[in-house]
Amino acid sequence: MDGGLTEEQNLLKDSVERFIERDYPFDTRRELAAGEEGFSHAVWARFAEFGWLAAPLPEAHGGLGGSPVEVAILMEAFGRGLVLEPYLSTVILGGGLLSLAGSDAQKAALLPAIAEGRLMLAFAYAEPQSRYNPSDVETRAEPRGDAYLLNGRKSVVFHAATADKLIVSARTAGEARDAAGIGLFLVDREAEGLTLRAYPTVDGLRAAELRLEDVRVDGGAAVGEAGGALPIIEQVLDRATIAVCAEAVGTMGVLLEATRAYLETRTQFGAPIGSFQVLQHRVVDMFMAYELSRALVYRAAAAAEDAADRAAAASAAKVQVGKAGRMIGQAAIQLHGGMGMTEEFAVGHHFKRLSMIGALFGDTDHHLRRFAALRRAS
Amino acid sequence: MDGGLTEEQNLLKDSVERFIERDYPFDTRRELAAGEEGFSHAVWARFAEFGWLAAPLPEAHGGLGGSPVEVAILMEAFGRGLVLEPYLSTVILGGGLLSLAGSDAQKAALLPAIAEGRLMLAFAYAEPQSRYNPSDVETRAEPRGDAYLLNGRKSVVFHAATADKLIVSARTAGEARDAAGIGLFLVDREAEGLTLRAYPTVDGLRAAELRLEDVRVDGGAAVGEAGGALPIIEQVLDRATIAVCAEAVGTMGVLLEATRAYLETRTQFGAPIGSFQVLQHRVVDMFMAYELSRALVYRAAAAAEDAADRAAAASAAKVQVGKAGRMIGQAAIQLHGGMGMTEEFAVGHHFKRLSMIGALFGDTDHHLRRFAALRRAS
Amino acid sequence: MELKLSEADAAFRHEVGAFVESKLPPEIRRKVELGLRLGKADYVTWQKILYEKGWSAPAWPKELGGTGWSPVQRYIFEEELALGATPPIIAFGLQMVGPVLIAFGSQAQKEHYLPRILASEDWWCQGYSEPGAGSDLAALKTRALRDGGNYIVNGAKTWTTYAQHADMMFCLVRTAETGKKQEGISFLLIDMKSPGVTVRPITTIDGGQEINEVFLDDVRVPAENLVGEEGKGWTIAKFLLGHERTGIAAVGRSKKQLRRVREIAARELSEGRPLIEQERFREKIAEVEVDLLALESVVLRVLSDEAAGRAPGPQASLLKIKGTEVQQAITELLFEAVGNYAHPYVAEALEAGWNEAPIGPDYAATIAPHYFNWRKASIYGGTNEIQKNIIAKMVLGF
Amino acid sequence: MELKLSEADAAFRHEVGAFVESKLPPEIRRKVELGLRLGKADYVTWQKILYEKGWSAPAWPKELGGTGWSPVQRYIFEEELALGATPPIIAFGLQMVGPVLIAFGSQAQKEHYLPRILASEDWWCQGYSEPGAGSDLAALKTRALRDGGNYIVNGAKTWTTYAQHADMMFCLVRTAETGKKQEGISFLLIDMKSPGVTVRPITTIDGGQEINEVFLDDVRVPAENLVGEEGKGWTIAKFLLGHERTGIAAVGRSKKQLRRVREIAARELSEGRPLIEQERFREKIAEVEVDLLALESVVLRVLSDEAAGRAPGPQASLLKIKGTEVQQAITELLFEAVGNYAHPYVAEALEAGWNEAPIGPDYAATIAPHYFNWRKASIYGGTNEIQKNIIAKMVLGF
Repeated sequence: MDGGLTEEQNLLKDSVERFIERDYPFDTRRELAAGEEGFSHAVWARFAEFGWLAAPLPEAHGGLGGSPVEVAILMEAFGRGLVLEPYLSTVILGGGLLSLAGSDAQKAALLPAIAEGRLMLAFAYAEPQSRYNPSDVETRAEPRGDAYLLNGRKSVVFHAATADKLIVSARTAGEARDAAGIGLFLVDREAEGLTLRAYPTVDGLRAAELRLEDVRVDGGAAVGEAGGALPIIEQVLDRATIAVCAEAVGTMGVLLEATRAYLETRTQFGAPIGSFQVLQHRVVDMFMAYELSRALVYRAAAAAEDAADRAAAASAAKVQVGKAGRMIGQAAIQLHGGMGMTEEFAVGHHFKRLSMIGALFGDTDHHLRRFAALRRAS
Repeated sequence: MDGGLTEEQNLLKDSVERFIERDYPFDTRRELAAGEEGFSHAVWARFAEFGWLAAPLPEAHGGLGGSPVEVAILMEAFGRGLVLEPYLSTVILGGGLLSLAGSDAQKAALLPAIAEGRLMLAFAYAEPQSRYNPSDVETRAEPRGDAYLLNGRKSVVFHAATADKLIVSARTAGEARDAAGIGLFLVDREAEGLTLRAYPTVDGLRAAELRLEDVRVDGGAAVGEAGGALPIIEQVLDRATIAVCAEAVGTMGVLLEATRAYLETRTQFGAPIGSFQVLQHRVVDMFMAYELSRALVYRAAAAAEDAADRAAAASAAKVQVGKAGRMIGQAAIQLHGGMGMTEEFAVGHHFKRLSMIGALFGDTDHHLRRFAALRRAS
Repeated sequence: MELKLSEADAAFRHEVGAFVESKLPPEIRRKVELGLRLGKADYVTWQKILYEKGWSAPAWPKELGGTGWSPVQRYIFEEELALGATPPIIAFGLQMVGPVLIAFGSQAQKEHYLPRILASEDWWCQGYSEPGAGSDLAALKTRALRDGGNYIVNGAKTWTTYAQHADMMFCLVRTAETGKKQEGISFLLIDMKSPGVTVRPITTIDGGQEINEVFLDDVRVPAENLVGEEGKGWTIAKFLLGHERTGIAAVGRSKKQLRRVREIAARELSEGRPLIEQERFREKIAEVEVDLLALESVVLRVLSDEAAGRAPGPQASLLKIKGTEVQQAITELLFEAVGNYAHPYVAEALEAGWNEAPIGPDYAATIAPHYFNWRKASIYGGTNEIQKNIIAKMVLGF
Repeated sequence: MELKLSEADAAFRHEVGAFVESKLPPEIRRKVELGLRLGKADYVTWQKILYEKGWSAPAWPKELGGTGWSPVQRYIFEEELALGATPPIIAFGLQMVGPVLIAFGSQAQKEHYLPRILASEDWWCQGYSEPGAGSDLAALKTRALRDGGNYIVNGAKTWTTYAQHADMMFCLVRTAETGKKQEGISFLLIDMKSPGVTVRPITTIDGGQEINEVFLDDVRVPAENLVGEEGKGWTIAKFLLGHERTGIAAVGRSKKQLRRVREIAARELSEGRPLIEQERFREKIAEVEVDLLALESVVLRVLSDEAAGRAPGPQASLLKIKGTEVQQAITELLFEAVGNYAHPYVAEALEAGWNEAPIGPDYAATIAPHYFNWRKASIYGGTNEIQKNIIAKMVLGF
């Protein structure tokens, strides 16, 4: 029931915050976002060096065995810096799936490579019709002897074009939205029959649409038991949800501080606009939403390893962050006046990232419905 | 498409507002509310004298043939005065049902009596399980030759104990929530087998629980075709909904003015509290909600005679007034500080009435659901 | 997301729960469950039961009658009391004047008052607000003039909760007219039986009489009833504002009330089915539950800081604002849940000992009055607007 | 709740609708339907089509090119244009500087500019805001010094919408440094081709370039370009603020956008069924529809007062605030409706003439940028906070 961090966690927090503060300035980030791949391999190498890529991976395979709280600490700082590198896709999603469901051979081969920064992954679970339901899978994996043939489409796969391998969810049995019958398959990005259409996202990241036409993978490419992957997918998406909530907390913190500072310096009608009570109270509302979000997200992270609590914790955090994020983002823009709307200031980019996190892994309504359903079942 | 009032309507508005202002002061109202019957027969006689009881009734039967706009004008003023007299029960509900569905004999016998102030009615449609669905009727009317035997319970029947006659909805066929099979029956308040348990309501009105045990009414007591009453009931409830929305507009207006005035006179921290920008903007929010509500309610009143628009108009008005009423009522109490919470000031009573109108004929969620369903069907 | 407790804390929770279960008189429990009005005896009975057990003032120093529990244990204790439908602890003695005397009182004051407070022998009330000075405390006008061994007190207090039950009042009075307004204020203990004290109950819009005006006309108060020095009243008041900051969020009470919403919504029908099965209503409950989880998370953070000896941040205002917002949102859910049966108002039905059958379901009678009454929560103890001013100034530096 | 129209008005609505249907170029319609970026030619083409019909400035006096329509007809006209997916009228010429010249211009100014405005021969922009003086117009610093037959103008304007397209700018400049700040302001017409005028487009977070900085360095402006007298700029600006107050609510455009929400929600799937069948989403649309109905009701009230010759109340600020709240709520609904396909951003896809297949459904590409971009609506033209200050002062007398 401890709401605070351990000493080690505080050290991690200090180091990642220092890195973001010193080595990940906004202008660099803008240049990276505009570049070919949309992020920096040099930065990625430093993440590996610091052990951040290893943080949540199992100790048996080159990881540090950190908990979701360590991940939250990293993601919060990444949110402050609007980090572009594919930590979520590679470490949290890809690494998470492999850690939970991978065979010993897969773990041994792939997890150390992730930890060392030699392997990037992307997770292709969404489809054009699926919205936020990971069981709404129409992509099919048909057994062909010892191998599988994959056919279907996958949507908005983050960091697919720079991934070495993709993990693709596909049905070995059943119909869309059946809980059973979903499998996970490792697919080489260069695999024959796989077409990527890559594009930037509105918040400066990269994603791609995938088309799979008779993509052949051998039996060793299946991650976990074919047909039984949904619980694994849900568990990893819940962790990822909490992780992006922590990222959102970081970006909310930046918006809160920037807005407070702007109100002190900007004058209008002969006074700093921070002297207007209405604007002060608006910042107070931002502050409260931020504090409540931060406390709940870290609590959710602490609960994320608990099977009984995980789903409700993730959905509660996402509801809170969804509402707080919208309010804080919109207020930050409003209180910055025109300045917040311009491309050259960081505030607008934080607003955009916060908005997109709102839609990621299910929006507020989706998670409110899910939370209510879980509470009803409990 | 005219948003304004006719000259005649303006005259009506002036006269009823003048009456409320001069002859219906808050202290008198408090005494009436605490008295035996909970309102004044003398005031009722004056309503008759002014023609207000005749206003919406058909000209063929002693009425003035006024539209829902005239009713809205009266109800808005009644809202300003927190009028206790049973205008809604007798004229809008009772008179409305008889005007729409009554036989010629019933109309000839009863409508002039309403207009002249000689007859009071109450409408018993809700039941313990029915919430806001008027087709959720379990009370049964069994034919016995030319007569009916009524059995069942009716809930929260406003002004039942002072009504001369009750109009009771009861099933001649079908099951609860079937649209068909509902009839309306005139029942004498003194009828054998009818038990009333009367009580005050939290906003100072009177209501009663009804128990009907083998209450015998003759065939002439049926209002309209037995079994086909639901459309009539819905039509009258929609009119009544718009009428109480107009009443709410009146009471919101009082709260807005009182709060504005209080902020000017009350000083704290050495200044009138109206000098604090946050409180000013709160009153601006009240003002906007009030203006939007008033415009929409009068528009809904103008649309209430149109079969295609009536239901959507009533539900839209109720949603708007439900939300605005809650906001304005709560803000008025908050901005009055402790003063608004005390029994001896009018503000708290307006707040209570506004709150109860929120629950009357269906709350905001109910009408939002209904409006959405109507929009979908259209 | 239940609280994760250590084994020892889980055992402690069980112990408190079992104690409440076995010792709380059923009639009092029923009143609390139904939201009926509690009489003075109901509060005092329960507080004396806690006193017998040694649990009446957990936060006091152990040597003065406290329990020596950790902050987390105190939190568990409060939650179990709330979930067990016990009457709320009347804060004025045990949680307000008690800690003030411990921090600022003379030896004689401590020896005389603290044991009586611990045992709930005196009922205390708080004389802060005045007509014309609600949240603006520094503007208070009640004067205390020194006259030999006494102060002669003249003025009026208002919004004084349960003054009609009170034996004693702790009071802010003006002892000097010069200098900064705040510096002329002193903290005085007044015996409510003193000649010149008149209590006039104020009826509120829910029909209840919890608050009062207290008139003070030439009331003679012995000078030894001054707490601390003359002019230190403001300091003491500020000390109290920062004290027991997590209790103000009332998380346990809100959890209990949310359970009540669920229970009522399971019994109320809508379209022939339990209201709780209606998607929108269920989601509205869920929204408040998420808010409450977030609020509790801040409370746990503060407790954790406290336990670790770290100075907690200035969170009291946040907890007050969000706590009352959650409480008020719950009163709205209850109001919506009962549908038409929000209307009836039988004054006697709100009092204990009324034996007639209820109008509608038994849980309905108190719902609308409670909604009305609880609007006070965002007004008293410094309005939520004032709390936002405090955050703007203290936290954000405006 | 459709508008109830007289037979004549219904026929008029039909006439306008048919005109739009037949005359609006399909390519422009498609761009508007999909929310793609419109080029200068798109706006001008459509405005010239209206000009040919004599409908380019309905609110102008008939003898100067207006239509003589009633306020209700003007409302119907605007609604039909919105529902027909026409490009918005660029207000700066036809609805802003035009009426200003009609009210305050010299005979020569009227004769020269009004026909050109009517025919959309010049594109106008508005030089009000400055770096450091956003909503606080009176603080503006751009100076115009009289030098013989010219003013020499120095300063900078910002947030200048479509300055990059503009032939002319109407501009508030400071002609005197003494006296009340407002009294030193004049209203000047500046040819954008004058030496010393530099336009720098500002890229906004949606990736668009609608707004600009305009630098004015020793720009020589003929003295006959002064509108009214020196020092009357503030009066003219206030005249404009109160002008055409109902258009600001943009009810027709919001109706059109709400239809779009419904269309998209009918095509998007959730759990295998159209999103529009999901109760909560349908109710959220309904909530905005009710808000829009209420807003429209206020607009109709104002129009009715205007038609009856009654002075309308000071409703412009209310219409601005509520109008933008509704517009922004719709951008949120659109954002939510497209789910995962809110993410992709292909800059070229927002421009007309992009021929590749869309990422996801064709309606999705512009949704998130539009949501971001439309946050401006509560900022420009006086922030919504400033509008509330105006209501507090003008209507409530604070």
